[in-house]
Parts: sequence; structure tokens; C-alpha cells
Amino acid sequence: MRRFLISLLPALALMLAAGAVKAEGGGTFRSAMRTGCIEMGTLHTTCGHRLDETVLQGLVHIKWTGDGVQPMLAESWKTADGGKTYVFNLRHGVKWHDGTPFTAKDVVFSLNLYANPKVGSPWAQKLSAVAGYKAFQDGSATSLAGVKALDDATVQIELDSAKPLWVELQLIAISIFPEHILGKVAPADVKGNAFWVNRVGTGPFIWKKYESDQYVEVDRNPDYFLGAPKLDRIIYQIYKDVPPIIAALETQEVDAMSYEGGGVPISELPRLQKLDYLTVLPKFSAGLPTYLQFNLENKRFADVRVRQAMLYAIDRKAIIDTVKQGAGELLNTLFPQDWARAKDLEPYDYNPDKAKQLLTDAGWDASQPVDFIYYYSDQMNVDTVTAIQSYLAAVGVNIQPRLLDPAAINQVYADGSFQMGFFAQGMGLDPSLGSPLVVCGAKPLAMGYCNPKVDELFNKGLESNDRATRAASYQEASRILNQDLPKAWLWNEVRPLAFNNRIVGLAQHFKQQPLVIFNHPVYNEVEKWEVAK
Amino acid sequence: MIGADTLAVGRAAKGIGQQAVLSVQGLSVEFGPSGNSVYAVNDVSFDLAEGESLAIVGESGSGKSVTVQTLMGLIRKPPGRVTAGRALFRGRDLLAMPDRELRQIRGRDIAMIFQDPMSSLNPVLTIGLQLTEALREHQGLNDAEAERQALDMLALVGIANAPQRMRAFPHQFSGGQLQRIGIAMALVCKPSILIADEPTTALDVTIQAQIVELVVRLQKQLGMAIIWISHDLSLVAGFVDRVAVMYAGSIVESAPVGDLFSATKHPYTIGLLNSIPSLTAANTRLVPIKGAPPNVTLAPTFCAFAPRCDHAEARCRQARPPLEAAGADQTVACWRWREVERGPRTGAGAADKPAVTAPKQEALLTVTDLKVHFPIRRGVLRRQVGAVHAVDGVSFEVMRGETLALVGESGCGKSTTGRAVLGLERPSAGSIVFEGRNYAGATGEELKQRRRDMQMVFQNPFGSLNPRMTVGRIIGEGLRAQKIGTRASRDARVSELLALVGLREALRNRYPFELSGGQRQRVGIARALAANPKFIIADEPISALDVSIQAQIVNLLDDLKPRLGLTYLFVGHDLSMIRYLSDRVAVMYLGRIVEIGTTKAVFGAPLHPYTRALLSAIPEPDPKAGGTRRRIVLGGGVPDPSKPPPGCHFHPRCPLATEICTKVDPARRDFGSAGTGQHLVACHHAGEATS
Amino acid sequence: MLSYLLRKLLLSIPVLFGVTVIVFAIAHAMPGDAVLAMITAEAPSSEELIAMRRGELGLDQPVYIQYLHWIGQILHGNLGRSFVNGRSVGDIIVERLPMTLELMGVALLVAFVIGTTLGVISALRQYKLTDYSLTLAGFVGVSIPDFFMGLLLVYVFALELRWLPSSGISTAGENFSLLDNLRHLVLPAAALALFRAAIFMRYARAGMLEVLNQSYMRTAKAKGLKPRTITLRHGLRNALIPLVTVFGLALPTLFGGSVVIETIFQWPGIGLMFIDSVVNRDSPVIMGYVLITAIIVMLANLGTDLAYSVLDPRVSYD
Amino acid sequence: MTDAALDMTIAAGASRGLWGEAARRFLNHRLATLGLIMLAIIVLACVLAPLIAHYGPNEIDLRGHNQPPGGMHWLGTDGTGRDIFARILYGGRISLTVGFVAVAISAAIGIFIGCVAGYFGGKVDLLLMGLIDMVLTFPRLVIIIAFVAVVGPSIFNTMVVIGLLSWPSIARLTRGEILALRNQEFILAARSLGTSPPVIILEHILPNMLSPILVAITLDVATVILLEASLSFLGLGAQAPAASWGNMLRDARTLSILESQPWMWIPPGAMIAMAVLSINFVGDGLRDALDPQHIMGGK
Repeated sequence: MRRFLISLLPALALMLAAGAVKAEGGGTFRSAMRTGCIEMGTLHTTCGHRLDETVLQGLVHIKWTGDGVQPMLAESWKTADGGKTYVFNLRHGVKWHDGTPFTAKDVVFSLNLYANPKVGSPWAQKLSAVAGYKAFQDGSATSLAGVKALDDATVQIELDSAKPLWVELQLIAISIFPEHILGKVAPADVKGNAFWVNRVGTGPFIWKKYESDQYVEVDRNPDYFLGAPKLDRIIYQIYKDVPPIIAALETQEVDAMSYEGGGVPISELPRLQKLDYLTVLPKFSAGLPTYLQFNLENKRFADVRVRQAMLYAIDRKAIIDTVKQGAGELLNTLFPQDWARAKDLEPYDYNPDKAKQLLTDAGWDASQPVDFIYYYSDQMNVDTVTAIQSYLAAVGVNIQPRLLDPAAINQVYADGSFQMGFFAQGMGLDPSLGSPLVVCGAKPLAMGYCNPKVDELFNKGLESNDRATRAASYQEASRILNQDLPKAWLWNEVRPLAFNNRIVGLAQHFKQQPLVIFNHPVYNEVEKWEVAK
Repeated sequence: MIGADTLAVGRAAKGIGQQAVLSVQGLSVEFGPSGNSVYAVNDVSFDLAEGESLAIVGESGSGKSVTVQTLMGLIRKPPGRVTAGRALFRGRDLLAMPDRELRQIRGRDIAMIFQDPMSSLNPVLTIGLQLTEALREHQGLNDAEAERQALDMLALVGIANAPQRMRAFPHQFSGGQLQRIGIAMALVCKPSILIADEPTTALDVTIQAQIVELVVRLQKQLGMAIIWISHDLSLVAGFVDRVAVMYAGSIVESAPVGDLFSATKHPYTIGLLNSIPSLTAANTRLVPIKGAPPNVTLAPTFCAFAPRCDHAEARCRQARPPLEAAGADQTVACWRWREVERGPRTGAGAADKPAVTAPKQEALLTVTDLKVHFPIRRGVLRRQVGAVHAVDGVSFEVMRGETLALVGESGCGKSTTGRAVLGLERPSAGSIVFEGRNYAGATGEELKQRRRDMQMVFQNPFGSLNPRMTVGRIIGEGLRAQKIGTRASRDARVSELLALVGLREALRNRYPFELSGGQRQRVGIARALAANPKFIIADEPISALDVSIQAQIVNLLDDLKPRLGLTYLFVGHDLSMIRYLSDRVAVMYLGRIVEIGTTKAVFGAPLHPYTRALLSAIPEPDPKAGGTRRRIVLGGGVPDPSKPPPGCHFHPRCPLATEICTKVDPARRDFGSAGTGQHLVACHHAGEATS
Repeated sequence: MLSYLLRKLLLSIPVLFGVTVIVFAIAHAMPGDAVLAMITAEAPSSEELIAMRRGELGLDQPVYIQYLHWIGQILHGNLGRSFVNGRSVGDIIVERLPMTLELMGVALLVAFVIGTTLGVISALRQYKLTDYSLTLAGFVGVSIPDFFMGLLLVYVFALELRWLPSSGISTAGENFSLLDNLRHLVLPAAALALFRAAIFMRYARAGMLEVLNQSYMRTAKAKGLKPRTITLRHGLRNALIPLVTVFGLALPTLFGGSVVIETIFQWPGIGLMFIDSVVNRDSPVIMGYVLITAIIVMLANLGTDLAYSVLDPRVSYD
Repeated sequence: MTDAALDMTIAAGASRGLWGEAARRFLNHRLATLGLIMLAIIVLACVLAPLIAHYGPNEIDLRGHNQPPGGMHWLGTDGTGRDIFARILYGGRISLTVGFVAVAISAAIGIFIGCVAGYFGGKVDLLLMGLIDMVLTFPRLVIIIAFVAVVGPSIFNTMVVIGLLSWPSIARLTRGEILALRNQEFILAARSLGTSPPVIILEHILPNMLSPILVAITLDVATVILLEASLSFLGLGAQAPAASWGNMLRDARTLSILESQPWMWIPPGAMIAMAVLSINFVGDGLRDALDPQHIMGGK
């Protein structure tokens, strides 16, 4: 037996030695991606970041800096009537990865595909402003009346009414699909089509291989219309959980991680910061207001004093300083954007006595526990919930935290049994994106909150594309939301990110990016990144 | 075969008794840590001459097996330790040589056969492999040559069809065949010493006779010396040269076999001989040795037998008697051997067997055509494809006040019959009439009623008592079950019963594991007697006990019978004991009674060939008798009871069998006379002489 | 033997039927459904859309109809389609099962070989220092949960020593090479194996000790065989027989363990798939997974019976 | 007269009785004694947690978080400044309770089903064995994960679910014991005395099958503690802020805690290992002490 063990040793040593040689061809970028980012059967991208924009592209993308729109497949566009009719001039000479020329037909096809009720994309509503959308939805029309190809390289989109911000806020989400492939598929079958695991796009990288739960490999597209990429290929490695990603970053098995799902856990920062081959961006704004959600239809939370009391009861600053290790900025209203917030908001500084007083005034029944739902299972958020639980308990609010997965949470939303919870909502780009949280009747997140004044201000905010004009509306709304507290605003989330210095261009770009942009393709100049020599 | 013969001649030329091939001197073995030792073997010495056969006899725990296993280097160390002694094999000390050397001797020069043939062969290896491996190990033979020699040896021990059987596994053989294979395995290397460690204890009496005969024949053929370990003096009396009697780790007496029986010196040997009934000697009451064999946890500084010895005096408890010469070739370890003398059944408490009151001629129990079949299910749907005919049409009567013995070899259905009578097995057919009521198929209250009058004493004193109940509760269980008396009266009854079976009141709160085997069996008897039954079924009540204890229990049963007016159905296989204690005997073979009659008639003039063979196979505790009695050795073993042979079940093994026996099941015929009473025999050739 | 196998297979039909009922009940009792699981805050769905998706997936049917439909498919050898990506569940499982079997198989084999060897050594050295240390190590081994072992292994061998990769089944994007695959396999397999090696060791030791007391061992010794021959030829074979049961019982727990280990190591087997399908309420996949593992466990039990009859000539089934 | 000598020797030493004998053998087993002492200390410390710990288990002190052991916090504090020592003790209550309660549930079900199957035999046996086979084919952890998704994660649910899924092994053991015992001569003897079936089960069968079942149950407790740890580690067991050893160990998923704040995971890890270890020791000791071989007097 001993002899057997000894004979094993060389084999073992060989295996270990093999690990030392990193089999790396020139120019591979490895990026970690969470599971779920790959399934795109209903056209919307839950993790719009990184993968989509390298293969598929839209007419326009969000600019890297987050403050504008970058022409992509549309070279330029104009509106003559203040945003009711848009005419897009498409880029010439663009080819699909399979060599077929890209034309206006693809654009018309794609917009119709999104809006097609048989496809059932949740993002169909991004096109709800397009003329003929309703008729398409209720079956009285078979396509969007407002979308027309004027010629092979020009598309006209007509809206029901003038929306000056429509391109910036809605169109950015729409990717263009090859009509010559998906056009052959019945709309109802689009979801399960093999296209989604073998995509053909127009982007800088060509889809090569997808191994379920392992990786997606994309190769350089030398014909990319913004210039041939310098990287040979990108491998998106799929991870279910964050800790293995951190380990892989450390061991240089991956070069970057996506910021969906929390980025680098704050507790791991010191560890990664010690490594000289990594660039760590510890305070990357997530544009992610975090709050306590209340069901205002439940009598216990209907009294605004109860909600205010909870905010007074929690020492948010202490939580940010300790549990969150400084990563987070206090927020007292909905909007993470500075310009959308009034300066004179009630700060709700930690004041447990006031909290107790307010609860007494509101006749709070401390003996009844509160079902408290949350979703984030990482250590920092669990600690946060723990701290909240402890602070609330101190003033007589006995919450009982339950960690649920999305399906269970949606079920609780759907059956109305929801009481209270700890959530966040990504809305970094524009204050208008917060409307699902607070406008009357918005299901499921508004939770019974309805203030017609707020609705009016949100509508007003979309009537102009002048920031100063818009700011007035949103700042007014921020004051109301600060007082009404439909949710108890806690802080704006910060997402630390880490990148391997091996990839030149990557970290530099993120340093310029002001905040995390969720769910929308970003023009990230990936074709310019390269592997350091 | 040829090899074996020439070898035998070579050895025989040296003659017997000329020189000691093995000389054991002062061997002592302890187990466990010092200070808390078990003194298993104390200062044992003996010589074994070339070609001699020596028997070492003793009860369980006497150290006989440990002695020989130590010689072979088979005891595990630790916990075992050899604390003193030498064992010279042809001048070389087995105990001092390194294991590598000893290994060369083991199996080649000294071979061993063991008690339980089933467990001493490796169940997962073929017989062929196990037979040949010693040859390959010791003689470096190639596979073909080893196989050839193994085949020769298998033929020599009488395994038919040897080439095919080489590829079979142990479970495919019967116990008797396995022991033959065990012997072949031991003898393949033609050893000069064969150690046989109770090789027949696990076997039926007819098979035992086959094995003994085989070993004796092979010893002559191969000219080897034998050490035969046994607990049964009667068995070895017939064929060994010398006997050494061991007690509590020491040899207490050693003598040529004739002298040992005729001029017995040691009180223990005398006690043993008085404990066993003889087939030929007068039927006097057994004289048991009192007490039970000791646990040897005290340093051997006194005579270990003293607590049980009627002759013991102060000296015996203070110093250990040495083994000293007490005759030409006889040694004995007793301070008082000169004063002790063996008379016919002498000793304290010796008396004639109590006069048997003539049984009333009134049937207490009548069993008619009883059948107990156990279904065999096979196949995908578990359909019944056959049945084990455990009891296959048995009829008998038990008269009030008598002891009817049901005898036969294992698997003949005698225990099942007993259980069926008590309702522990459901009869497939037949009637069981007890005091005029047919109880066959009785259930519920009726069954409970029957159980008030009938009780059973079980075989295994270890398994038949609930280990988690106190003695008192065990004895009182029947009273509680039958709801007899009050708590106080039941308590009193338990005390009464304890006294009745000769147990102290102090044992009432003990648990079975704290009792000796004999005491447990007394508890079992007391339990059966609790509700004052009329009828006791004793299912091999003594077969698991040591010889000296057997007599105690037999005497107890004997005493209780007239006192309590009991009737016994005694199930057993020890024929000499049965002859001693029963009034009538029924001999069973393969689920049927082949012969039934008074003990005197059946034992005196057996008419069924099976009965004759059975009786002839009984060892007799008298070396002289062994020579004069003619043994009928039956071939083969008992057939599978699920496929009993057609016609007379016994015909495949019967020396008298003719055409008719293979076809017609013989009816029972009465050969009795006024003097002998009813004597039924089921045989076409009953009474005919064997050729 | 054949009729025994047939009978066992026949008996397993009602058992499997019960499994389908239970697993269906569980999958459908989970709060929320596949449609609700797909809703995210970023992609809120209208009630019409939800209703439409439910209709497509058949979730609007009465529960018993859904069950009958599912069972009907199964009887046609079809495990249905994933609610999430519309792929055939059978295909997904066929694609991923080999990876799980690789992980489990290697872990089981390693555990068995190491555990048995050490157990036998321990038994042969009973009451010696080797025995005491191995026994103690075995006790400690069964006291450390496998997920924790996984973490420690990653920490030591991937992060600190950098000997082995921290996750995955092979280097992403590279052509498959066995060596690369094995390097990825070492840590997860070790995490699964160590706990079980300790169990095998305990049983092997007990089995060997029991065998050492058997009289056929004494017979073998009495024949003058070499100690090694006695141990290997006569002892080991008999000592291994009871281990077959342990082997059989290890399988269901190994499926459970692989779920955790596959998650920790991002091993793309059916365990990882199962966790995803629970989160996604992808009931066809959940049910397919449990059904397939149940069938594998049953077959393994049959295999155990067969192994018995091969290893132990005394065993014959009818 | 006959057994007088032996009577005397027995009378000389006081009878230890059945349990006394078992206790003696148990205490002779060194590891078992060690295990029992360890277990007693652990259980006692957990039960007396309010008296021993200076802090409540959920008492946060954000400004004093992540403190290494020393000073007022013997084992340091965690990410929200809770006292690890206090959480270990209170967490032990949960972990041990889960172990004992889940096993109690499974033992109750298992023994009942095993008794019914073993005693009645025939079709009932066939049916129940089918049920046992069915539950045994489920990978337990997997089904528990699915089950917890159904009923929601909580320590109560964990206990019940584990209990409801863990009985087959005990049922099988019970049935096997009954089948073996049914053929023992003392059961035959009881039947022959006219003892009724319920009394036979109660007085003869149950006490005699107790020891192997007790051993199995003891070892099961260890397994369940590990199972709870696995579930809590996956976030499916004890819910924050409640502590259990398993969810405390969850902290070790964070690599920097694993590396530089070992006081957060070594204590719960050590407690799991120690509890399981000591229970295993005790189980092993019980196995030896209650070995029926000794009291049945077999060779």
C-alpha cells in the first residue's frame, strides 16, 4: 500500500506542476458573469451588462460616461416635431456576423418582435409609446403602425405623443436582431429558440461557444464597424455565487467581475486591495436606492408616523460606517442623482426617543411581530438586516426577517400578504426610472402608495430634455417622498469593483464611469481594450 | 494415494511410543492485562509420541483449545500471552521460534481441523483454492500438481465427484462433507501431527461416526500422531491411545485410555464419568458434579476443582497439587488421589434412580397425522412452489405420567413437532388432542387455555431468557400472562419455584447474564412450572450444557416428575441420555416417526435400520465396549426436507433398501409383545439383519 | 437471480410512482411559480403577460391535469421541457449527468480506496498507535461537514498555495484535456471524498476486525500461509462484503453532497442545475432531477444486490 | 446444594443490574467517557447560556464589530458587533435542539412504522417497505432543499422536515430487530406462556431492540447536526438574526474572514466538530456497552 501511495506522488506532482503553466494565448479577456445572464428568451436582458453589447447591439447605446446616448447601428437620428416622430439613419456597410448585410428591415423586424404579444417580452412596454402599440397588443393589428423602413438605411418611428426623452430612456434597451434568422421563427417559439445560445449579432465579438453553467466564448470580429477589436476573444465565465468569483479574481482565473449581484463584497475589499495585479474601485456608485418597503394597504403601516419612526430608529450612519465599511451614502428620498434631490430634506438623524414617541402617537402595537422579507443573502446585507432588526426591536418594532427567493417574494407581493421588507431598486440613469416605486397603482412595487401630486411631477419631468427644467420637478417630488416616506429610504448603494491590470483599458474606463448602469447596453469601447504586454 | 501409502509405511516403521514428536513442558497462557488476567492454561505438560493418538478432554473453558492453539501460534497476542513453558517439536521449541519458522511447520508438519466446518472454511473462496494453497505455500507445487494432490486427498476423505467439487464453495456442501474437506485440507501436506479441535461437536451422531472412522483410518494410513480435543469422554474412549483430562487450565489426570476408565484417579474424572449414562452399564441414577466450572481469573495457587470436590480439604485450597505419577503411565494432579476411589456411581448424593411409577395407561396427549409444512416461495410473483415438509404425518400418544422421548438428527422435525403440540407452529394438518380436546388450529382464548396445562423448556439457556428481565419476572411471567393470583401470591409462588428448582432466593433480582448456564436452565424450568402445568415439552433442554451440568438438570427433571405429577415430551438427540430418562422413545427421520416403543424395546431390540444405525453410532464411555460393538456407518447425510425421497424417506441411506422401499411408504406395524408393550415400526424390512 | 431482479424492478414501479406524486406535490407547493420567478424589478410584467405565460406553460390547468399530463409524458419517455429555456429536460440531464457522475464517481472511488485501505491497516494494527491515530482521524473526518471541507480546501490549495484552480470543470474556453479536467476535479472530489473516506474507514475497520475473529482466518493461519496472503486473500475479500451496503447507502447522500459542492465549486452538473431550477421554480427540471436520481439510486441498490451475489457466493437470490 | 458455590460467589459481589453493567462498560470506554463529558459540557453551557454569557446573542454593537478575541468579548465579535461567545452558546441551543428534536421525530415515526411492519408482516410489511424504499431513494439534502423552498426557511421547519425525511433508516433497523427478535427463543417462551402480543412487544421486543436503536439514534443526532449546518450554511436553516452553528459558519464564505478573522468561524466550526465528535464517541461507547452479545451471553 505504501508503495502504491508513493507511486501516486509523481502523478500528483505532475498535475500540480501543470497548474503553474498558465495556458494563455495572447489576448483573452476573462470576465466573470452570474448565472441567469444568459437566458434571454424573452428578449429583455436581466444582466444587460457586458455580454449583450459585445455581440448584439441596438440602434443606440448609453454612453460610457452615462450622460448621453452613443450612436451605434443608427449613425444619427433626428426629430422634427419635438419628439413625436424620429428618423434614424442607419450605419452603412454593417454586416451580421454570418455575413448578411444589416438593413432597415432588421430594425423594423426587431421592434415588432419586442412588441409582439405572442413573444411575451416584458420589455414590450418600452415601446408602449409607439403609434399602433395598443392595436398590436389587443390583436387588432399585426404590427406596429408607427415603425416604418423609409429605405434600406432609414427607419422612421412615430410615437403617440411627443416624448423628447424617448431615445435616451426607452430605445436604449432595444437590441436589434437578424431578421433573416429570427424572422423564420414563429413569434411564440422565439423564447425557446436555439438562437439565444448561438447568437448572431453585429457587435465587436462573434458568438462562438456556450457551455451551460460554464462559460460563453466570443471571438474577435475583424469587420466591426467601430474598428477591429484588439482582444482575440472574451470568455464570460459563469458563476452561481460570489465567493468563487472572488477566489478566481485572486488567482487570476478571471480578470473582472460583473456588478450585478453586488460586485465585490465589501468585506473582501481589504483582501483584494493587497494584490498588486488588481485595480480595486472601492466606491463605485450603484445608483441604487436602498429602502425599507412597506405595504401601505396594511393598516399598521398606513400611518406615516410609523414609517418615520422606523427611519428615526435606525442609526444608518453607524451601519454604513461599520457593516458597510463606509460604502454607501445616506439617502432620504428616492433619487440617487444629486441634481434630482432637493437640498432641504429632513435628514431623519438617528433618534430612538423620537421614534418611540412617534410610534406611541400612532398607536403602534409592539406585541405584534412584523413579517420582514429580504432577498440579498450576502454577508453584508444579512448583517445589515441584523442591525436593522436590532435597532427596530429597541423601539418596539419586532421584525422577523425571512430570506426569500424572487419567486417567493413575487408570490407574497401577488397575494397581498407582504408586510415589510428590505429592498433596493436600480435606477441609476434617470430619476424618471423611479416611477414604478411611487406612482399611483404601479404594481407591485408602489404598495398602495398614491399621491397624485407625485404622479404629476413625474409626468412633468418627462416633458423636456432640459436638465434644469426637469430638476425642478424631481426636486419637488423628492421633498414629498421625503415627507411621505412610501418607503423608508436608507442609503444609495455602493458597489466595489475589481479588475485585473492585465487588461489595459478596462479599469481606466470604469474609473471614468460615474455609476453602475443596469439593464442597458453600454458603449464600453471593448474593441479598444487589450492585454498588457 | 501412492504417495500417501509409501509415506505411511515409512512412518509406521518407526513404531509407536518410541520417541516424542511433540513435548509440551510447563505451558502457561494468560489473557488480558497482567493483574486482571484470565489464567487460561496453567503449567500444562504432555508428550506425544510418533503415531500416537492423544485425547485432551475437558469442559468448555478448561483451556484445552487454548493449549493446542498456542502450540500452533494461533492465539492472538495481545490479549494472549505465553507466560511459561516450552513446546518441543522434534527438538525445536515452537514457542520460541520466530513466526516465519513456525509458519513452515504449521500446515506442513502440524495440521489442524476445527470444530465448526462451516465457519472454519472461507465462505468466499473455492474449495479447490483452499485445498491447494497450503501445497503451493509449503511445497512450492505448481497449480496443476497441487490440484492433482488435492484431488487425491479429496478422494481419500471420500468426497465423490471431486474434480467438479473443487470449484464449489463451502456453502454448497453439507456439514459432514465440509468436515471431510477440512480434514483433507489439513492432511494435504501429510503432516506428522494432526490436531483435531472438537471436529465432530457440531455434527449429528451418525455423521460424527463417519468422521471418527475416517480420521482413524487416515491416521493408520498416513501414520501420523493425533491430538484430539473433545468435551466428550465417551467419544474418545473408542479410538485414542491416551487421554489427558483438563480442568480450569490444568491437566488433572492423564493415562492410557484403558487405565483412565478402569482405574480413574482424579475426583473430577470420576465425577465426569458418573455424570454420563452408559448404554451398557446399569441404569443407576446419575451423579452430577456440584456447582459449575469456574472462571479462571484467580492465580492458580490452589486446586481449582476444590470448590466442587467432595473430597476437598484445607490443603486443596492452599496449594496447587502437582501432576504426579500414579501408575505405570498414569499421572494425576490431586492431593488425595490415593484416598479417592471410583465406585459404581459413588459419591455424595448417589442413589438409585427413583423408582419409576408405572405410567397410567391413559393418553394425555394424542397426536394424529400431524403435518407442519413451511411454504417455499419463488419467482417474480413469489408464488408458492413447494414446501418444507418439516413434520410430515406424525402420530403418537403420550400417556399420563410417562416420559416420551422424541429423537432424531437435526432437521428431522422433532422440535417442530414439539412446538406444534404447544401451538407455537400452526399445523398444516392433523389433530392434537389433549385431555380430550382437539387443539390443532386453536387460537385466542382456547390457545391460552392449552398453555396453562402445557409448557415448554427450551434448548438454549442463553437465548430462551429475555436478557432484560430479572429472574423473578421471567419466572412469574406465565402467572401474569394467565392472570393467576395477586401480586403477592405471585411473588410467593416465584420464591417457591426458585426453591423447587434449587436456586437461591437471592437470584430473584439477577439478570440472566449474571447466571451460569445450568442456573439459566433451572430458571427456564421454573418458568415452565409456574402455572402448574400437567405436561412439559422439553426441547433439547441439556444439549447446550456442559457434561457435568447436564446431569444436574436431568436429575432435576427426573425428581420433579413424580413430585408434581408431570408428563414429559422430551425432544433430544443424545441417545444415551434419552435411554436413561425416557419411558418410551419415538425415533424420527425426515418428518416421520420410523419407530416408536418402550425404551427397553427400542434400545434393546431396535427394528428399524435407521434406529439401529443411530444406536450403533452412540459413543460408549468405555474403551472396551468400543471394540466389541459393531458400528453401522450410514452413508451420506439427511436429504433436503423440501424434496423428501419418494416411498420410504430413509431408503437412499438404508442398507436394507429394496425396490419396494423406493415406491411405497411403509405402514407402521406393531412388533410389540405383552412384555415390551407396543412397538411400532415403519419399515418394509423391519428386523431383518444387515448383511 | 433473473427473477429476483425482475421482481425488484416490478416492485420499484409503485415506488417510483410514489416518488412522482411526492416530487410533483413538492414542486407545485413551492411559493410562486416559474412565471413569478421570472419577474424582476427591472422587467415588471403585466398581469396579462403573466396569464399568457402561465397559459403557455400549462400552469393555469388544475393541478391533477398538470400531473396527469406530466406522467403521460414520462410514460412516453419524455421528461417535459424546461419552463425557463424550453429545452428538453431529458437533454439537459443527459448533458449534465456525466459531469456529476464524474465528480461523484471519483469521490466515491477515492473515498473507498483510501477509506478501506486505512480501515484495514487500522484493524491490522488494532490497539497500536497507528490504529488510535487513524480512528481518531476518522472520527474527526466524519465531524467536518463537506461544504466546510470544500471551503478550507479552496482556501489552502487554490488561494494560498495556488496549486489548483478554485472552481469550474475545466479551463473555460480551452480545448478539453483530461489533465486540465482532473486538476479541476481534485478539490471538489476531495471535499466530497474525505468525509466519506472516514465513513468507509470506520466500516472497513469494523469489518476487518470481525473477519479477523472468524475461524476461517484461524484455519488459514493454521495452514502456515504468509500473513500477507492471509490478510489479502482470506481477510480482505470477506471484510469488503459488508462495505457494499455502505457503498450503496453513500449514493443518495452523495447526490445531496454534490448539490452543495457543485455550488461551491461551480461544477456544472445536475446539482447546480437543481439549485437553479428551485430558484426558478422550473418544476419540470426539479421533478426530472429527483426522478432521475431516484432511479439511479434504485439501480444502484440493485447493483448492490448484484455485487453481493458476485462477492459472496453464499448469496443467491430467487 | 448444587449451585451453592456459584451462588456464594455471586452473592458476594453486589449485582450491578443490567444498566449498571452497561454503565460500567460504557465508563470503561475511554473515548465514550470523554465524549459524554464533552457533550455534557456543551449541552450544559448551551442550556445555561444566559448565566454564562455576558451578552445577548443578538445584542449588536456596531461600533465594536469585528473585534478579535480578548477583553470583554472572549471570542471576539462578529460583523455587527455581536459577542461570538454568546452566539456560540445560544446557537448551540438551536443546533442541538434541531439535532435532538428532528431525531426524536424521526425516531418516533421510524420506530412506529418499523414495529408495525415487523410485527404484522405480510402485506402491511410489503407496503411499508415500499414506503421506506421510496423515501430512501430521495437524496435527503436535496429533498430538504426543495421542501424548505415550499415551507420557507426557519429552524422549526428545518427540524420538522429533517424529522419527516430521516425515519426510514430507523424504521428499517426496528423492523430488522423485530424480525430477528421474533425468532428468539424467549419470545417463543413468552408466547408459550400465553403472554399477549401487546405485552410481548412491550416487555420483550421493545427493551431488547432498544440498544441498537438507541445507538442508531445517537449517531443520527450527529448526522442531523451536520445536516442542519449544511442547510444553515446554504441559508436554508436558522434565519438571521438567530444564531446556529451552521449559519455562523456561513461567515467563512467570505474569504477575508476565513483568512484574517478566524474567530468568527473557528468557534462554530469547532463546536460542530466537537458536538458531532462527542456524540459519535458516545454512540460508539453505547454500541459497546449495550452490545447484546454481552448480555445474551453468546460466545
